[in-house]
Amino acid sequence: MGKVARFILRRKGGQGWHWTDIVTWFWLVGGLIIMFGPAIWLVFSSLKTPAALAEFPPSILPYVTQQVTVEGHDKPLMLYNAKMPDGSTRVLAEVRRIGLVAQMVDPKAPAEIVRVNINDRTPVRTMSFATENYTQPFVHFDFLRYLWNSVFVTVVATLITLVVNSMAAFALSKYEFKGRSIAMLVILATLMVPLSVIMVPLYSIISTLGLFNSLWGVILPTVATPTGVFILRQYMLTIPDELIDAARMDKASEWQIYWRIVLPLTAPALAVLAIFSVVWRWNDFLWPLIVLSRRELYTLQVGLSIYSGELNVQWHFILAMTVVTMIPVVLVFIFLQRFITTGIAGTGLK
Amino acid sequence: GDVRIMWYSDGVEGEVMKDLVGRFMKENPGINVILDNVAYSVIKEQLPVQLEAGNGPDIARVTAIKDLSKHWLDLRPLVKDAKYWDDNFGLQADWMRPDGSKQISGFMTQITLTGGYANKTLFDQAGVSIPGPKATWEDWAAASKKVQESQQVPFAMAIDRSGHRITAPLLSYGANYIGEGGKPAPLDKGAKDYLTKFVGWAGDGTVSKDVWVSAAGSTYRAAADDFINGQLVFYYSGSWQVANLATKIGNNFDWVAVGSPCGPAACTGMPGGAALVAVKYTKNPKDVGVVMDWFAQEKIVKEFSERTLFLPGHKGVVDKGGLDFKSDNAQAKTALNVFVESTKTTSEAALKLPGWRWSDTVYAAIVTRIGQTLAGELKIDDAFVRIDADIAQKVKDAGQ
Amino acid sequence: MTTPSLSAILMAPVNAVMRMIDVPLRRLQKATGIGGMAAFFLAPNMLIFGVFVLLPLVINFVYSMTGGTAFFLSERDFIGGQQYSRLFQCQNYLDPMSCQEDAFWTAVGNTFWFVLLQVSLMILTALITALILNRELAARSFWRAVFFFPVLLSPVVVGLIWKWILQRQGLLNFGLYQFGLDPYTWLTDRNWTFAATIGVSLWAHMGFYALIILAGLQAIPKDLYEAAEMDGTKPARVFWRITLPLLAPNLLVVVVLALIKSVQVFDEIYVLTGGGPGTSTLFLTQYIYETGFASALRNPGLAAAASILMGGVLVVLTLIQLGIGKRGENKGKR
Amino acid sequence: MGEIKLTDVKKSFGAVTVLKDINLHIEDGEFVVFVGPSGCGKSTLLRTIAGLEKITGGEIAIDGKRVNDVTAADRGLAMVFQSYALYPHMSVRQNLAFGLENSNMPKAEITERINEAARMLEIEAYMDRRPGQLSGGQRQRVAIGRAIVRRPTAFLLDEPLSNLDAELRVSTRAELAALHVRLGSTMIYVTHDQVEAMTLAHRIVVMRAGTIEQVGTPLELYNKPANRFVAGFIGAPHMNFLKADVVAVSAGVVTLAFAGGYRGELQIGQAKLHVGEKVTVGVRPQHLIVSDDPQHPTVKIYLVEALGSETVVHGDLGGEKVLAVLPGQQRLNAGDTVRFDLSKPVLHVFDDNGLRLFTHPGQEG
Amino acid sequence: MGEIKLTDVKKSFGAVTVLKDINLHIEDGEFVVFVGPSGCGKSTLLRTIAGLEKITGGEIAIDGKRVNDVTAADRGLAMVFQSYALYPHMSVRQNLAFGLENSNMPKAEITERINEAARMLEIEAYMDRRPGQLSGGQRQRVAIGRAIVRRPTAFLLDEPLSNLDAELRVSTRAELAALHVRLGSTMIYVTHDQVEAMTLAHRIVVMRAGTIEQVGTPLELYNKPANRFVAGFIGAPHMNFLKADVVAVSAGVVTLAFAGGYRGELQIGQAKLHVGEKVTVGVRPQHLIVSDDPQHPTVKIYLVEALGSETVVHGDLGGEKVLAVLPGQQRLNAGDTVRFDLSKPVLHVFDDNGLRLFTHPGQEG
Ligand SMILES: Nc1ncnc2c1ncn2[C@@H]1O[C@H](COP(=O)(O)OP(=O)(O)OP(=O)(O)O)[C@@H](O)[C@H]1O
Ligand SMILES: Nc1ncnc2c1ncn2[C@@H]1O[C@H](COP(=O)(O)OP(=O)(O)OP(=O)(O)O)[C@@H](O)[C@H]1O
Ligand SMILES: [Mg+2]
Ligand SMILES: [Mg+2]
Repeated sequence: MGKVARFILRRKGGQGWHWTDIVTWFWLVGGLIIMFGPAIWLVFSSLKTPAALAEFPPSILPYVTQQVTVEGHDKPLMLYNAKMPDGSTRVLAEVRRIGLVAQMVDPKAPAEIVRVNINDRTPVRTMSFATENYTQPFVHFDFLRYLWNSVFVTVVATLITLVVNSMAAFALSKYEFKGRSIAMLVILATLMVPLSVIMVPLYSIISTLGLFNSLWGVILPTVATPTGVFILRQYMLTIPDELIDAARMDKASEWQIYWRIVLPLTAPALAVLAIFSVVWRWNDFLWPLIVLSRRELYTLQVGLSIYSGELNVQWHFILAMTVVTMIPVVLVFIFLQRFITTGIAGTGLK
Repeated sequence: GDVRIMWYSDGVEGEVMKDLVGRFMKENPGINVILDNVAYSVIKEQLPVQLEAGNGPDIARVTAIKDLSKHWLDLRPLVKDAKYWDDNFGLQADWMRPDGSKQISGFMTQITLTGGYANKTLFDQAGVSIPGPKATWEDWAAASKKVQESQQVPFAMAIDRSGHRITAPLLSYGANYIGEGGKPAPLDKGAKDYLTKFVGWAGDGTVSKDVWVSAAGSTYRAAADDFINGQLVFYYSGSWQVANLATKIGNNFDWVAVGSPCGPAACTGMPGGAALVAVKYTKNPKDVGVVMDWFAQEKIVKEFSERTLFLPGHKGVVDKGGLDFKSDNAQAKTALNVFVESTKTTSEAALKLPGWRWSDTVYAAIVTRIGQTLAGELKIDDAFVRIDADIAQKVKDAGQ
Repeated sequence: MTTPSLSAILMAPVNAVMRMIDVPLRRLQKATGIGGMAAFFLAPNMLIFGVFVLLPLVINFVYSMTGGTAFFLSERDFIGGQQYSRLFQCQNYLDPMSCQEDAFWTAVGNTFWFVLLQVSLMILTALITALILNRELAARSFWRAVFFFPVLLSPVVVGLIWKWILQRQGLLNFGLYQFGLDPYTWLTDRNWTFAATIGVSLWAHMGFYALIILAGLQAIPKDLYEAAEMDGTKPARVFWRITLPLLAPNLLVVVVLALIKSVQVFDEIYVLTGGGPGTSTLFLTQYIYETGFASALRNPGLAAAASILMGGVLVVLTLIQLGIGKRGENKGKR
Repeated sequence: MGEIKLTDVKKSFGAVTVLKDINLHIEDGEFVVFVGPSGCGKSTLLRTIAGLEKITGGEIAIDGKRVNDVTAADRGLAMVFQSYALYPHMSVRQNLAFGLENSNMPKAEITERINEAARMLEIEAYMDRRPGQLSGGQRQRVAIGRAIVRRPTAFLLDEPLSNLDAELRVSTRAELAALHVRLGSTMIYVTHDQVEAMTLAHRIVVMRAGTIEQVGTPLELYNKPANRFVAGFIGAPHMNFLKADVVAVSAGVVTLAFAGGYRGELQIGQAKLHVGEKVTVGVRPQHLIVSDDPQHPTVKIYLVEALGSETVVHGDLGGEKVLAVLPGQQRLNAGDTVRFDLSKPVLHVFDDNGLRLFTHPGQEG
Repeated sequence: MGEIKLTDVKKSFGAVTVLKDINLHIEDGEFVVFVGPSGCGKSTLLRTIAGLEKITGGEIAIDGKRVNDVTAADRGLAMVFQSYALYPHMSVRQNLAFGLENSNMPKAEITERINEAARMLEIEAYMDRRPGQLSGGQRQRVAIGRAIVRRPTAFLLDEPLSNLDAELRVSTRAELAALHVRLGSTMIYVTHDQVEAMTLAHRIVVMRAGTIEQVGTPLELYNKPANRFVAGFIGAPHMNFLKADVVAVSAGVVTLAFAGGYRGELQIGQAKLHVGEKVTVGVRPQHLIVSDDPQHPTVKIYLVEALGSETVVHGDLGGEKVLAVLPGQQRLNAGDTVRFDLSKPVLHVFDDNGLRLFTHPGQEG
C-alpha cells in the first residue's frame, strides 16, 4: 500500500513538495471534479425517468418514489413519510388525492384511511435505474445497422484522413517547392468557414457527384481536414531533417521515407489526429444528417437525433444513447493515447 | 415499389406510425413503405434544400407546409375519393397548397391548438378560484399573481418563447397581421396593446421573462419545465404539451387545461400542426396515392390520434366525437377534451394564419424584438418600429 | 514481448502493400524528381480538399453576391455587393443598434470579446493541463481521459449538461441552496451568461488543445531538459526558455485553431443560451446560421456575405500568427 | 567543495545491468579520467554522478552529503554531454549564457565569461549562429563552453574533445588543464584518447563492463597495470601479449619458453612461479627493438603503417600477433622478416587469470 | 564505378561561404582522407558529394556523369554521418536492414550481411535495442554498420571512429581497410585522427576554410608539406615553428639566425634566399634530441607530459614555444632547462607567405 501511495503521490525530485507538485494535484483534483463531474452526472441522468430529469431540486442519483402493493388496491401505491398532527411521522401509501388532502393508508393496516395535508407528506424515495432509457431505443431502432454504419464511416474516414493528411503534411513540411506557402495558406484559409455556411454548396456538389444518400458522401468531404494537415505538418517540422538525409543515403524512395521514417516518428501526432478523427466522425451529426435521409444508412448520431422533435425533445433517450455511443470512443481514446508517449525523434542524433 | 416517408417525432408518434406502416404493408403487399425517422431540424433545414434540388422523400411530415407548397404533389387525381378528402380535410387544405390552387397535398396528422394550463393545486392551496372560461388575460394575470404571492412560487404566468404562441393573445386583442394584397400589415393597435401589456407584466414579475430572454433571434423555447416543477401558476402553451405534462408531473400536483383566455376581440387560440404531404418528385405517384389514402382513412386517423394524444385534423373524427385517448392519466384525457372543444371557438383570423405565407416572418420579428425588449436591450416603442422594419426587409428580400 | 510480434503480424500485410505501392512510385520519382513527389504527396489531399472544401467556399463567395431566398445558385439573381453594403449600413459605427443589420454587429462585438477572452484562457489552461499530464503521473491514461472526456461529447449534450447545471433550477443553484446560499439565475444575467459561454466552451474543447500540446511536449528531446537541469535551471525558466520555444510549432497549431474555432463557436452555446439573455451571447455563427437557414425567410446570400467577412478577418489574423510563428518555427529547428 | 564519493553504486536499465558496485572516492580538486571500452558504463556513471539517472543501489555523496535524492539542478555540477545537447533554438551566445542567467549573474559578468570562453574555444565567429548551423567540432566546443562558463564545483566532461582536430584538441586540452588549476574544481573526464588521459589525469579510472578495474596515476597504470586488461588498455597501440611456459625457476630468475622457440630469462623479484605454469608476457610495441641477433625471435611482417614520425609494424611471432612501433620512417615492407630483441624491454608477466605477477625491469628501465 | 570528380564546387549557406572552388578528382577505388581544422568544410563537402546539399556552383560528376541534379538516393553512395542520424524508432537490426530492404535484397542475404557487420563491429549483443539505449560508441558503430552493409560504389565516412576506444578504433580501422580492399569501393573519409589519416589514406586532402590546401600521399604531406599550414596540420603534436633571419647565403648552404642567438647552417638545395629575408623554420617535435652541446639553443621547460611510451616536453626557445617528444619516460620537470640539437633534425623552411622553400634533410634522413 505504501508503495502504491508513494507511486501515486510521486513528486518531482523526491523530497518535499515542490510548488509544481501542489499545482499538479490541485489541477488534477479540480479537473476530476469539473471535467469529469458533469460526465458522471450525465451517466446518472441517463438513468432517470423523464419526470426525474425535469425535477427540481435535481438529484445526483436517479431516485423514484417507492411503491407498494397494498391489499385492496389493484395498482401499486406511492409511499410517503407523512407528518401526523401529533408530530410523529408514519410511512403511508397514498390512495388518492383530493384537492389539498391526500387519502392515505398504512400498508400494514390497509383498512383505515388517514387524511393528510399534501404539504405534510414527503415521498419515500429509492434509487432506481430507468434502464428502459437504454432498452427502448434498442428496440425502436435498428441499433446494429446504425452501429455498423457509424463504425464504417468512422474507420474508413479516419484511415483515409490519416493517410491523406499525413502525406500532405509530409510534403508541406519536408519539401521545399514553389507554392508551398500558398498551399499551406489555402488549407488554413478553408478552416475559416464553418460547415454550416458551405453546407448548401457542398450539398449541391454531393448531389452532382451522386454521393447523396451514400456513406461515401459522408466520408469524403471530411477526410481532407485542414486541421489534420496543420497538426501533422507542425509536428513533422520538429523531426530532424538529418534522418531523412540518412534515409536518402540508404536509397530509400520518397515513399519509403514517408512510410518508414516520417510516419513512425509522427506517431504521437498521428495518434492525436486519429483520436480527433474518430471522435469527430463518430459524433458527426450535421453533415450525415444532410447526406443521409434513408434509415438504412443512418449513423448512430443521426439515428439518435430522431428524438429531437419540433416541440419536444426526449432527453432521456438522447442521454442514454449518448452514454452508449460514447463507450467505443472512450475505448479508442484509451487505446490510442498510449502512442502519445515520449517522442523518440531526438535520440537518434548526436 | 418503395415509398419513403420522412417522419419526425415529438413523442410516441414514430412508434405508432411504425406500427401502422407495418399494418399497411401487410394489407398492400406490393408497396414497400420505408419510414425514415429524422430529427425535426432535418425537416426544417435540410428538407427544403433537398426539395429544391429535386431530391427528397416521397412523403414527408412537415410543418412549413405553406412555404414549401410548390414542392407538393397534387393528390387529387391519385386518391380514390377526392370528395372524402375535401370534406374531411378541406378546412386545412389551404394551409398546404400554393395560393389559389385546388390541389390536395396531404392532410394534417395533427392539429395543435394553443391554450393555457393552470396548476390547480396551487390555486387550491392559495384558496383562489380558477378563472372561468370567459376570463380575460387580465383576469388570469391577477388571479395567478395572487396565487404566486400566496404560495411563494417564482412566477405567475409564462408563455412559450414562440411567435405562434404569442399570436393567440394578440389576435384576442384584435390584432390583424394580414394587410393589403396578402402582404404583412404594420403592427396594429391590438397587437401593440397586448405586447405593451405583456412587457409590463414581465416588468412587474407577473410573467416570467426567463424563457423569453434565454435566447436570441427567433429561437423557440418552452417554459414547460417550470410548470412541471410547480414553479408556475399559469402556463400558456399548447395542446401538444398534454402528453409531456402527464408523464412528467405524474401526481405531483393537479393541473387543468383552460383553453385560451379572452381579449377584447376574441378568446382564440392559435391552430397549427403538422401535415403529411406527398412530394412532387416521387418516382412512384401511384403508390404514394395508395399510401396517402390508407393513412387518411377515418379509422386510421382516429386510431392515430387516440394513441398519440394528438388532436385530429379530420372533420369527421372531430364532429363524431368520442375520441378515446389512450392515456391512463385522467387529467390528460380531460385536458385533451378541453382542447378538442376549444378548436370550435378558434377565430377566423386564427384559422387563416397557418395558410398565410408571411406568418412565420411576423412571428420571427415579434419574438426577436420582444425578446430583446424583455432583456432590456430595446424600448417597447423601438421594438415596434424594428418589428415593422424587419418584416418589410424580409418582404423585400423575398423579391416581392 | 508478445506485443511487438503481434503488431508485426498485423503490420505485415500493410507493409507488403506499401512495398507494392513503392514500385511504381519509385518510377514516378525517377521521372519527376523529388519535386514531383511533393506534388504526389499533396495531390490526394488537395483533390478531395479542392472538391469538397475549396469549391464550396468559392461557390459560397458567389452566393454572397446574389439575392433571393432560393438555395441553388442557378435560381438566384446576381446583385453584386449589395449584401455587403447592407451589412455595413450603419448610422453610427459604434452603436450596433443603429445599423440596419443590428444583429450582425451585435454578434461581431460579442464574438470579439468572446474570442479575446476564450482564446487566451484556452491556451493557458490547455498548456497547464498538457504540462501536468506530461509529468510522470500514476494512472496517466486515466488523467488524460479525464481532461479529454468532454471532447468526446457532442456539442448538444455539452450545452444541455451545462444548461441543467446553470439554469435556475439547475444543479449549481441546488448546490448553493444546500449550502444555504441564495440561488441565482445565472443564465439570465448577461455577464454571468457570457462568462458561462466562455467557461463551457473551455470545458468542452480544452482537452482537444491539451492533447495537441501534449504530443508537442513529447517531441521535445529529453536531453535538452537534462542539459537545462545541469545548468541549474528553475522549472519556471525551463518552461519559458526550453519548453515554450521548442513547442512553438505545435503551439502555433493550437493558437490558430483555437482562434478559428472560437470565432466559429456555435453549437453548445446555441443549446446553452440560444444567444441570450437578449442578444448578449449572440455570436457570428449563430447569426449566420439563423440568417441562412433557421429563420422564417432565409437569406443565404446575406449569410454567405457575413461568413466571407468573418473568414476574411480570420485569414488576416491567421496570417499574423503565422508570421509570428515562422520565427518560432525556425527556432525549433534542430 | 567538490569531493565525490561513490559507495556500491549500481545502475540497471530494466534487465541490463550497467554499473555493478562502483566504489570510488574523488578528492576535492582532483582531475579524474574515466577510460574503458565503448559501452562499459562511463557515460552512465557520469550521469549518475550528475543526478540525471536515478541509481538502483548504493550511495552517492558530494562533500560528505548523501545526494541520492537531490536533483541534478541542485547538485551544482556542470556537464559536457557526449551528445552535446545544445539548445537548438538558442544562438551560441544564448546557449552559453543560459546557465549563468539561471543564477542571476550580473549581465556584465555574463558577457565577460562568455567572451572569455569563446576566445578560449575559438568560437567567437559563430556566437550568433544556432547550433544547427555549426559543424560538428564547433558544436562540441559550444558544449564545452556551456560547462566552463559555469565554473561549478565539479565538471563532468564526456568525451569533450572527440570531434576536434589535433591542433584544437591540444590547445583545448591545455586550456582545460589551466582552467582546472585556476578554478581548483574537481574534474571528471571521460575519454578514449590515451594522450588526454595520460596528460590530464591525476588519477585514471579504468572501467570494464560496469566495474572498475584499476584506479591510479597515469604512470602507475602504465608501469604497473594491475592486470592484463589494464595493461592492454593503457598505451596505444596496445601492449603485445605473448604466451609462454615456465621452463625453469631459479633464485630471482625465471626462464620462459615462448611460442616460436625463443627462450628468455626474466628477473622474477618476489613473485613465485612453478615450472610448467603457463603465463602471458606483455611487451609494449614501443619497446620492441629490431635486432640482428639470430637468437632473437623472428617476426614475419604483414603490414607496415607509416605515420611519418614513427612506423607501426604488424607482424606474426610464432603464431601470435605482434605490433612494434619503430621511430621515424623505416624501410620495411609487408612480407619482410625481422627479429625483435625481447631481452631488453620491460616485460609484464600475467598469470592465467590475467593478474600481473611481476614486471621484468628491462635494460633501459 | 566510383570515380568522383569535383569541378569548381561552391557552397554557401546564405551569406556564409563554406566551400570555395573545390577541384578534386578521386579515382575509382581510391581511399581519400579529408583532414582540416574544425569547421573548414569537410562535412559539407561530403554532403555535397552525397547529394544532400545542393551546390551553389560548379559540377560534381560520378563516373563521368554529371550528378548535380541527381538525388542522393540515386547516387548510390553510403554515408556515415558525423551525427550518426540513426533511425530512433528502429532497432539496431532494423537500422542496418533498412538500406538493404530498399534495394529489395532477399531476406537471407540481408540477414547474412547484417550479421557479418555486427560481428565485425562487435554490436551483436545490442541488435534488438533502439539507438536511445546504446552508448555513444555503440551508436557510432551502428552508424558505420549501416553504411558498410550496403556495399556501395563509394563510402562517405564522416569521423566514423571518433567515439570509439583505442582498441576498437584500431580494429575497426583495420576492418575498414580490409573492407576497402575486398570491395574495391571508393572511400572518402573525414577524420581528425592523424593515425587514421596516415594509415588509411591513399591520398590525404588537407582543407582549410573551404579550400583545398594540398592533396597527396600521407608521406608526401608529411615529408614535403606544401606550406606551413599543411606542415603544421600533419603530424601530432604539430610541428614547431621558429622564426629566423637569413644572415648568410653561400652555394647550397644558408645560415639562419634564430631567436635566442642560435645560428644554424642549412642545405638549401635549389631554393633561392637572400640575406636579411625572414623565414620560418619548422621542426617536428619527434625530431628534437636533447643535447649537452653548449652551442645548441637552450629551452626552458614549463610543462612535461608523460605519456608512458614517450614524454612531451613544452618549452620556450628564445620566446617561442617549442614542443619536443622524447622517447620513454624522462626525468624532466617543469623549470628545468635543456638544450635541443637543431643541427640534426629535418628542417622545413617556409617563406613569409608560408610556402615551403626547401627542406633541410637532417642527419638521419
Ligand atoms: N546551415 C548553416 N548555415 C551557416 N553556416 C553553416 C551551416 N552549416 C555549416 N555552416 C558552417 O560551415 C562551415 C563548415 O561546416 P562543416 O560542418 O562542413 O565543417 P567540418 O569541416 O565538418 O567541421 P568539423 O570537423 O567541426 O565537423 C562551418 O564553419 C559551419 O559553421
Ligand atoms: N536505456 C538503456 N537501456 C538499456 N541499456 C542501456 C541504456 N542506456 C545505455 N545502455 C547500455 O549501458 C551500457 C553503458 O552505456 P554508457 O553510455 O555508459 O557507455 P560508455 O561507457 O559511455 O560508452 P561509450 O564510450 O561508447 O560512450 C552500454 O552497453 C549501453 O548499451
Ligand atoms: Mg559514453
Ligand atoms: Mg564535420
